[in-house]
Amino acid sequence: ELAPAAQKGEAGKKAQAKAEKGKAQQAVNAAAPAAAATAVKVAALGRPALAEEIAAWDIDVRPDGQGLPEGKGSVKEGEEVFLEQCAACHGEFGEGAGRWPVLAGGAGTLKSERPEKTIGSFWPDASTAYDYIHRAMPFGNGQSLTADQTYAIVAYLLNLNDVVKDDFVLSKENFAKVKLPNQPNFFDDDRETTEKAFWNANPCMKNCTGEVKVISRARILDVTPDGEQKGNLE
Amino acid sequence: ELAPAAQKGEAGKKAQAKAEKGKAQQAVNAAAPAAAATAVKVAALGRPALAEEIAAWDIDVRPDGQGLPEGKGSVKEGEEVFLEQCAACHGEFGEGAGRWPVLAGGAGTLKSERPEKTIGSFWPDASTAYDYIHRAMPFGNGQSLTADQTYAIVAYLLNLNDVVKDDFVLSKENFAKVKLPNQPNFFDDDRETTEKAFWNANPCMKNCTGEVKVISRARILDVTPDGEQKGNLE
Amino acid sequence: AAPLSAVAARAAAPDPNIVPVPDWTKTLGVGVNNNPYGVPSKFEKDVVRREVEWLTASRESSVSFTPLYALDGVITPNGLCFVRHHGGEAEIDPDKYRFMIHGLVDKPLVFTLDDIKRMPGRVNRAYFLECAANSGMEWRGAQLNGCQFTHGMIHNVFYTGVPLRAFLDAAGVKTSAKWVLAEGADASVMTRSIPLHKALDDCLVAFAMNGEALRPEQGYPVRLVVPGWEGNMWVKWLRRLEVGDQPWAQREETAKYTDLLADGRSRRYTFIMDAKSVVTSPSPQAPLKHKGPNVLSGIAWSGRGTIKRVDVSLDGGRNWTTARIEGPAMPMAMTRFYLDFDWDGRELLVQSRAMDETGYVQPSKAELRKVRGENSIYHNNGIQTWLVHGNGETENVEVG
Amino acid sequence: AAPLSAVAARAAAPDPNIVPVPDWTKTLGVGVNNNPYGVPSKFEKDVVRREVEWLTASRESSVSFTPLYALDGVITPNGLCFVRHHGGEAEIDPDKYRFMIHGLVDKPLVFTLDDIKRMPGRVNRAYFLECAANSGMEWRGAQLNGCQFTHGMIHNVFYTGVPLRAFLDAAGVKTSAKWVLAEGADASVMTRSIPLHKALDDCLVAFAMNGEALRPEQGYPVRLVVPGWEGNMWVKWLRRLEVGDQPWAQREETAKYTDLLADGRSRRYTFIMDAKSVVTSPSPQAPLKHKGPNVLSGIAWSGRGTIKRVDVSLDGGRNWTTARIEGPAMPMAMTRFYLDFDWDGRELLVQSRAMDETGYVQPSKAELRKVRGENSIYHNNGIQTWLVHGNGETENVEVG
Ligand code: HEC
Ligand code: HEC
Ligand SMILES: [Ca+2]
Ligand SMILES: [Ca+2]
Ligand SMILES: [Ca+2]
Ligand SMILES: [Ca+2]
Ligand SMILES: [Ca+2]
Ligand SMILES: [Ca+2]
Ligand SMILES: [Co+2]
Ligand SMILES: [Co+2]
Repeated sequence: ELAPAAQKGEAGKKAQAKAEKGKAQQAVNAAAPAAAATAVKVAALGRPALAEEIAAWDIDVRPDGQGLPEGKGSVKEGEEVFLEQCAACHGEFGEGAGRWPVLAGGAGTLKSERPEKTIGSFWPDASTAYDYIHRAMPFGNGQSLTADQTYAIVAYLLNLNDVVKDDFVLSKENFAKVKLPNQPNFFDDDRETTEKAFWNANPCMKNCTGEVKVISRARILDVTPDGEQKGNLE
Repeated sequence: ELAPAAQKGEAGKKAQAKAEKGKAQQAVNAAAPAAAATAVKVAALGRPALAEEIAAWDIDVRPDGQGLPEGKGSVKEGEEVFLEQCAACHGEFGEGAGRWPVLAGGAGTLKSERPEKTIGSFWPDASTAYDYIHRAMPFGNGQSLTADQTYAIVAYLLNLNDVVKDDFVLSKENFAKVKLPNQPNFFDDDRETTEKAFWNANPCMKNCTGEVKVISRARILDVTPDGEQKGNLE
Repeated sequence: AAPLSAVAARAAAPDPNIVPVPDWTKTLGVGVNNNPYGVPSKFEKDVVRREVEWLTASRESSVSFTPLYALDGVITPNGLCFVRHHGGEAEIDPDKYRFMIHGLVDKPLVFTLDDIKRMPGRVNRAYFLECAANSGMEWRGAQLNGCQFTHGMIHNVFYTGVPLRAFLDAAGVKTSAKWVLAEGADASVMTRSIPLHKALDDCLVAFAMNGEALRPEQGYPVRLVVPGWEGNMWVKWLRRLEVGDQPWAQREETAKYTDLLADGRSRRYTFIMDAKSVVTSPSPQAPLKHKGPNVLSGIAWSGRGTIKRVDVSLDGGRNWTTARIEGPAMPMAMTRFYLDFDWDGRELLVQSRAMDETGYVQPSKAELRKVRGENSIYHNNGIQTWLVHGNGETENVEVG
Repeated sequence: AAPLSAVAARAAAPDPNIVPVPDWTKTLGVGVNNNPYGVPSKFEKDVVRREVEWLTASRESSVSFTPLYALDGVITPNGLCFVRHHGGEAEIDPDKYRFMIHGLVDKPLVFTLDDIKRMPGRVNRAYFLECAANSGMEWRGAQLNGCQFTHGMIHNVFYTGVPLRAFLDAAGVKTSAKWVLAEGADASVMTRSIPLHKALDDCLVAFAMNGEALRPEQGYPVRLVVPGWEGNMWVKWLRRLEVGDQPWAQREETAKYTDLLADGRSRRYTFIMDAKSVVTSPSPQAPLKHKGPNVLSGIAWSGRGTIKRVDVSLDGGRNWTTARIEGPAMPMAMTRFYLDFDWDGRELLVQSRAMDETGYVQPSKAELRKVRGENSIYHNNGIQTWLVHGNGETENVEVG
């Protein structure tokens, strides 16, 4: 039974009897009228961000070059850093080791059955490589590369992808001139137009198809973890 | 990147190519038409309960005696079992040990500041004692008492509560004659009538009370586990 | 003491939590399946159910309370739903689970768990479950310093289950039937009598909560859901339903869960949980930490239907402001309300007052005592008061 | 083999699970606070998130999938919400957490977690979060034998948070602004560009899920909620919001999360998740176990609003029956549907087809391939087929 705390009740009663009336009184008189209490000034929350604070976190680089730091790096320098810090996962030539991502090659594969999407074959903007490599690579040690190292690695990857020559030096100044080949092949979401047929107030309910055949079976492919649970008809 | 299982894809493709077309065909032809598939017969679920099964679980005892088994037991016999199996928690005379429940006494306390609600002072029906003791006592070993033992313990508890004499023998036959004193003081929920005032379309919003005083403080009673967390104004 | 201005101060030097970049941004965290069944952040380790040890003699017949002060929104996470047992937590093998229905029926039946899951008409509904003894320790005055203890015998969960009516229909209820007895398979073999009309109306035989299987302490694999009615009736580990023509006067509906009034008489069959509310923040375990803008957060519920309005007072009930109900307000479900307010450091006497769709208004404790006295134990839905001190500390008090 | 009759057989002898009374009814179970933070029954130990190890090279940049086949109702329990990280799970001290907003604003600002919790206008909303790569492995045909793997990159949660708009208003957005960049504090420093109109519309800065603090793997202490849009945009461990006048062309919106079509061109900024559904039971991990009555259960959702209708076919899309939507159907939230059906043991080809309030109808896989080819990876919302064999075993197949 969940009864009041009888064993402590006596002490409590006494204590309550001498409850500080003065304090309670004050509490009531001082209570903010409800109207005033609900007038909230939104501007009151948050504090101004300092320039150094913004600088510490504002690491993004845009296609128009906004965010690029001062610095430069050559294909050659890039190759060095890449072999040291990246090749273990991505291969000496960006070809990828094991299941780690491939960074170079794949040109002309986008319409094929197995497209290989790399910086050279797929990415629209070189700025993305700068941004991402400095942000998140080497995997587990992001933001450790200097600006010069990052320019150099990007130059090396551009070279591996046949976008720049072997003697190229990438810098803040010439970055805007680098164009990636697949850039023109991106277009904005147009599903509401191109897939208009998927809007349909009265989808078919009866005899909608002819003969239905199983054309593909996951079980035969057999790549599911743990295999599968069997039926257990009683 | 979450791409299709390329490394397994080749095997899969081959396997799919030879997908058993006959079987797929069958699956389609045999598929139940949607209409038939939705005609559910509710009666189909569950199976008839056997009499022995019902008997094993149907242990409840009602005020009208429904559910009482054959058997009987005296106050004297009850005292013996009670001292052996119950008194450690409930006290030799049902007075309760420590915080374990009190089973006897409390007559005349229901209007007092600290009501003592026992079988004698509060419970409306003796059948409840039979039902509950057999169902759940001794605590942690419910349904272990025989019918005779249970009759005897109930007789003993009724005696401790001055409802029956020392030589009383309780049985299925005379159970209906036992009346508990507080029975007439129970009435059915009438809140919608007696507390009608709590329905109020326009509760007061402004200047609803006079001076407001703190009349009771949990902190002074100080029975809260872990104490309390302190304010931390910045 | 902090300045009264609500405007945050300009930082003089870069925040060490921004410059340099924190470690968690510089090193990989654990992998995606570190916990196949996830757990809360280690920084939330205090957000747990708690017992009040002096309440009962045994931990198997006791209660551990929902930490309402740390929760928000409308759903109670399964791991934090309060627990009340009378014989400990039954650990049931779902393959061995059976549910029997018999008594005044044409065909007594036994169902397996699979049978229940195959019944047509499965539904999903959110309902609050409040123990009738919630706030029961507060009848005689402010006792426990935290809404976890004063109001923590409530949770709000989305149930998946089958209307109880479907089972009664399957068995065929005889015309003489008026009540049913629901019985649990735990060591207390918990029982409650329920009027047949309620059983046929909206009760559920539930096997899932908040999307997954029922938790063991909530009746795994099957519990009864009795929307809007006192929690003790929501029999866990449901094993049996007997149909009869009168109530059974079981211990939990006679010795317990009856409401002793001041005149010595006792009200029984008080099944419906009246409209009630409580401010969960600020509250003693969630003191105010800042002057300026603050969000007052609370919950309201009613066994009679949907919460229509919640008013909040900051001056002990003298003046009231209608709070903002936020998120779904579903019938017989916990409803969240907020009041955005600006605090200048003055002492506050915080209260909330719920109104439901029937027009019932949550009473003050004084109003409640006037009609019931102080000995009811159950059904204490009086308005709660928190005293917020100038330093933000908050106490459970009563005003008069 | 079982008899075709759907009527259960009369038991010949008393069920040993009824006579004698089971042990759990005869001995006390554990006490009420055995687990201050509760966990599922030991009999549910297989209901966990699972990885597909061959998918990625590292477990810190991988995914573990929601066990949809074992769940029901509308809410995903926090411990089972799928997890996708790119740099592991950041473990953030909430006291050290900071959120910065800057760029094309009048006043760049820094907020603490307490600041966020003190913002006026806090709301509670349920939304599905689906990874755009959900079902991505299935473009070229049936691959993974279980809806946990084919569709398990979705969860549905009640969020508590503050509209992102409130922060933008506080900072004062300049008239030239058109996009925002959201950034995480994890080791991948995850970034996504979001159109300003969406940021001002219904995005939330959320700090609680299903009633309690965000889970670490879901971005504790703060994540972005981008209703109806692809999950990758819902940046976890949110540290920064920059306001700008053009998108940032980040890796996750160029190299990834762009949709390569058959003609070699790529569609970008495909933010909205189209209407989709899947039958969760029966499914390969939840085979049919009985003839006679059965409940088909599934989920449907749409990034364009509320699910209005779900049709189910048992014959591979030839004939359809409208299913029963059960429980709340909220905009951009997962919606549960059921079809009660009687199974005589014939093979079934089970499908479901969702329709949303805009009239969008979930396409077949063939229809989808026709307009997109097989190389999109993302946004595969084609109709799923399960083949149920005569013995109840169920396989992921495709029909044509
Ligand atoms: C320990 C292994 C490892 C090392 C070392 C490593 N990477 Fe990576 N790299 C990865 C992983 C894993 C990903 C994919 C991460 C993801 O998808 O979340 C990745 C992704 C990339 C990508 C994006 C690929 C794409 O198609 O989106 C680039 C570019 C990249 N790395 C460059 C580098 C460079 C440059 C270095 C060295 C400075 C480097 N990586 C070092 C593991 C590594
Ligand atoms: C180990 C301690 C223990 C023993 C031994 C024990 N009981 Fe109990 N008894 C309890 C507890 C604990 C409760 C309250 C259970 C609850 O509320 O869920 C209780 C409750 C009761 C009640 C109901 C009291 C009320 O006011 O509702 C009765 C009657 C009772 N016991 C009788 C007996 C009898 C008769 C025996 C011996 C056959 C017995 N008990 C042995 C612990 C014990
Ligand atoms: Ca920037
Ligand atoms: Ca080259
Ligand atoms: Ca296999
Ligand atoms: Ca009976
Ligand atoms: Ca006597
Ligand atoms: Ca104290
Ligand atoms: Co009651
Ligand atoms: Co997309």
